[in-house]
Amino acid sequence: MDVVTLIWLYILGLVRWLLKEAPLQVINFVRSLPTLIPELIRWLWDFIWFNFKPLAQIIVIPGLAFILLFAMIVVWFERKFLARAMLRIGPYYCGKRSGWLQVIADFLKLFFKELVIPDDVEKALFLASPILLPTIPALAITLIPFDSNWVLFDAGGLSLPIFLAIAGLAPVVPIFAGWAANNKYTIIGSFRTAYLYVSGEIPLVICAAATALLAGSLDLVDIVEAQRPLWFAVPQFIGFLVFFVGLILEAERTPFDVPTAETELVIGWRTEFSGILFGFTMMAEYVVFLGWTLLFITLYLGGYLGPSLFGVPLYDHIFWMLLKLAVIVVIVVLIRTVYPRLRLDQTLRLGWNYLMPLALLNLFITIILKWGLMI
Amino acid sequence: MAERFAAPIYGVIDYLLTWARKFSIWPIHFVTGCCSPEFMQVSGSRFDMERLGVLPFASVRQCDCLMVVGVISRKMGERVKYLYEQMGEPKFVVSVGACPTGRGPFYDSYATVAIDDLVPVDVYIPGCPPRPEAIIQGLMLLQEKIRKECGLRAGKE
Amino acid sequence: MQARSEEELVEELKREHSDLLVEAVVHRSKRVSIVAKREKLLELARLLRDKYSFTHPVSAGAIDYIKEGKMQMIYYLMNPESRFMLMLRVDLPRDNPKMPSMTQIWEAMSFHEREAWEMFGIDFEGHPNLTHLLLPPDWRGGYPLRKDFKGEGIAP
Amino acid sequence: MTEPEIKPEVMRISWGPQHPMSGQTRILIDVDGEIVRRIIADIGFTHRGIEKILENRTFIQGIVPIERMVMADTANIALGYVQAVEEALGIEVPERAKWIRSLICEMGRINSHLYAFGLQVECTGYFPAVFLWTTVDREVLLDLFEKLTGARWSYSFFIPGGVRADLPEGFRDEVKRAVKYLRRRFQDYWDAMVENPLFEMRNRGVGVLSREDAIRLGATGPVLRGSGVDMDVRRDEPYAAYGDLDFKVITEREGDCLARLKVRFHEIEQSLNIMEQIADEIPGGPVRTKVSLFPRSKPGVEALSRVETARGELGVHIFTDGGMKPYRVKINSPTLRNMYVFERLAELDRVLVADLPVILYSIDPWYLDCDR
Repeated sequence: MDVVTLIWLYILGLVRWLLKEAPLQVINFVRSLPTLIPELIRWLWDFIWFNFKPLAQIIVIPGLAFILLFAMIVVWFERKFLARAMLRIGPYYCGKRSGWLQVIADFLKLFFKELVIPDDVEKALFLASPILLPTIPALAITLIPFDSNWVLFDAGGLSLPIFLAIAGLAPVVPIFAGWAANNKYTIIGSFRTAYLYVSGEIPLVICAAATALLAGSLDLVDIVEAQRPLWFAVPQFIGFLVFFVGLILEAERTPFDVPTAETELVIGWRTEFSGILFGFTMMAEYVVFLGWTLLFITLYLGGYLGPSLFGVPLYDHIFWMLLKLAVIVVIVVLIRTVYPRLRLDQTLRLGWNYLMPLALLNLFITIILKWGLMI
Repeated sequence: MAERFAAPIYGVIDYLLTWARKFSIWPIHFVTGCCSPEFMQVSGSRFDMERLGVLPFASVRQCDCLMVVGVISRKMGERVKYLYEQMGEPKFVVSVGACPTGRGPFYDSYATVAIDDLVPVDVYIPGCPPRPEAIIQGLMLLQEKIRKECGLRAGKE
Repeated sequence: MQARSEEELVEELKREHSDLLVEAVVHRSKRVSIVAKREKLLELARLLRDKYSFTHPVSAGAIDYIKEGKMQMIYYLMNPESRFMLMLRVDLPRDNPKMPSMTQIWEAMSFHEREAWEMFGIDFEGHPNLTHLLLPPDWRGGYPLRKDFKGEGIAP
Repeated sequence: MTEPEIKPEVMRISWGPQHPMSGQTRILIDVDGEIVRRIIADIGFTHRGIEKILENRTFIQGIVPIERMVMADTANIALGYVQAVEEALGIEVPERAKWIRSLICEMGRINSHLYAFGLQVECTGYFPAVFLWTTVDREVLLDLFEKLTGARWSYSFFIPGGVRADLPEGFRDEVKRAVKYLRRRFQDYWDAMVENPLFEMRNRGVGVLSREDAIRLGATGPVLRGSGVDMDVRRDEPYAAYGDLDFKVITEREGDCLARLKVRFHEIEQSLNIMEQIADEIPGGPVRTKVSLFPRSKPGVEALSRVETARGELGVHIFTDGGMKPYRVKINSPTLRNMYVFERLAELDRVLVADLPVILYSIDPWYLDCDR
């Protein structure tokens, strides 16, 4: 057969299908539409939600946007607040007479500034450590429950120890950074960081263990849920105080900002970083602070739980978490205006002589309390 | 052709860049001479240079403004030069007071140098010591200079 | 012990230690000036510190008398009880100014002697660390406070 | 200065001249861990050769360069020079001028002490509040200076033969108002500093200088009085109007940084009292005697004037040769003496790296005064 005949046959078959089969198909499709559309919408919604929720968690909360915004707002607030304590105005002309764009201006300027990399530095470490610095505490923040089903990283019921493990890794980076910069001030600063973390972190871990013991779980969501009748700040008051001091110590905030003491060690292990690398180290300070504060809220102040009135809980929401965060930030900044910096030996003495025994005492009290509850 | 399309983009970047640099001048904690108390008054309450985003900073690496406050002796002159070389671009120099500008009351001393022999200067502030208003004015002149001259395309037109 | 007054000190020094001094006068109240013999300087200084308890060193400086061809090193000393200023002076030849360092007696004269060394070229024997104090370490311009200093610093 | 050799077990750190807390000097410290084994002060970064410059100025021109020695305390420094010139040239000063001199000197002392403890507080990292409060309160004094003399800091107000101008209308009331305001503020400072437990922890028992060492090492001013030595030129050898004024010499026995701070605090109280007394009791009369603009000296005269500045005893020793210019001016600067004490402190007491700025600013160094 030649090609023309074949084409004709094909066209004839098509016409016959169109006349006999197609109407039926169309009618069937139209008949099934009312059931199909909701199905489709639901499927689309599931698709979006399934992908969107982690995406939102990564980007919005507790992700990048949250951390950056937190650092920005805290820096701005701190500068304004300190200026008020000094009877000054603080940043003013940058951004409509309030200075709220000041941090952005600083960041942009640092971003476009020349990166001075001295000759004697260990280049790879020198460049890597400022980037690692905010990353590690940011990883730890992913474990914090912002709502009962708003946890970015589900650690399978072990989120507290994993948080402590990741956050405990953070101090290693300043040590490397200080060593890599090959400067006497940075090396003293990084050694001070090491001392400080060791003396501060152990009481923190013991306090955290006590709360886990009280809640009967190592999962942060369970710990929060266990606080539904009463925030752990009340039964573990000693632990609450110890953790608060330790939190300031870990975040290197003012009474304990020994490693970056400006009047002694230029700015400690940050001395040699220039341009955006310095911007990262500056951000890291606030990320560490954010991480420990969030853990503090989760462990002692009921996390995302609203205050419950006579056993009737108010609406649980991320909002409560942010509110508690704001209160603690204000308190910590206030402490900065009121107290001078302690010396290294005094800080270590505080860590080992006071925080450590108090944390242990707290643990024993918790054990007794738990034992009493079980009986 | 490419120039025509690129021009607005450059304009935006230029604007952002100069704006950021203008409002974020970080001078070093470095005093060479005796105008330092007046400089301290400027950072104090009545004059408050932080309003302009001027934040004295500790280490050379992060700073972008060398405020030469007061007389420069020969021994200090080397340090001024050294510090200027350590700073990252863009960097500015402000000469505060009569002494760095023209050796001031110590014009015939064997031990002083003028700043022009050491580093390029952006703004000179005269006075012995300059009044705080003068220092603020000098900083504002520096901002103006940054706005005009420190963009991406500065010097290319 | 009642601290000696200015006149008592001068009288006593003249009476008992006249071999150590060239001259001892009271300029006005609270100002006593002693010119010591150069070779007996250490002995006199030790005496002043131990016996007359001039334990509080104040300062030291030199002066260049170019016409007389001499230099004078002046040590300003004080007694914490009597509280008048004692100026212990030594005349030095201008072409070879050399004298024992007083840091053996008053440790705190170290800075002042270093200053005199770099400003006048006076050589202090026995000074532990005779290096530049105020001038840059690579200073080659001569001795600035000598009267024949011909660098900058001479009014036009 | 050439650097002395380093022992193998220590690390040598160079502080300054670019360092947030070093000021205009360089300090080499040998640290063993956190412990400072040795301090070497490398001063001279602000050396301007004032002594040489003064030889090339007439007696009255010399006021300008010498005032630049201590900017915060120009009155006392200028007074030292002017008194020496007066003694050398035999110029009498009217009584009222002396009282005005004392008034301005006391105001300068408060100004300078404010500076001193502002910095000492900043060293402890207590930057925010107190350090910038001092700038606020200094403005009160600066306004008074400006009203009286026309300049905020370096006012060249004292001239041989008196002062340049009489007190303006209503100045005495303003002084009293300022005294009242400052009294109230100093109570705040006391609460914020000495009563603050953390601040006390940083300062008590730090940089202890015993009485014997203070005398032996030639300390002066609040450092000496902080160690319990009762020496003050204002009382021992009254100049200006101090003979007629009623004030106490403050001493503390401890000899640590807190004691020096307390000495400054109480001295400010005394200064405020003196200011009040002067505002109440100042006698009338002329404020200057007529002195030629280019006074000529007698040959071979020497005059040593001693003045208690905020940092300690300043001596200006003028030698004349009969010309219109001094033959030689020897300045015994207080900070140079205290810097030597600072250098030795690492051997006398255990000093940690963190204590170093506190100790340095507790002796209240003014390097321009030290280097001249």
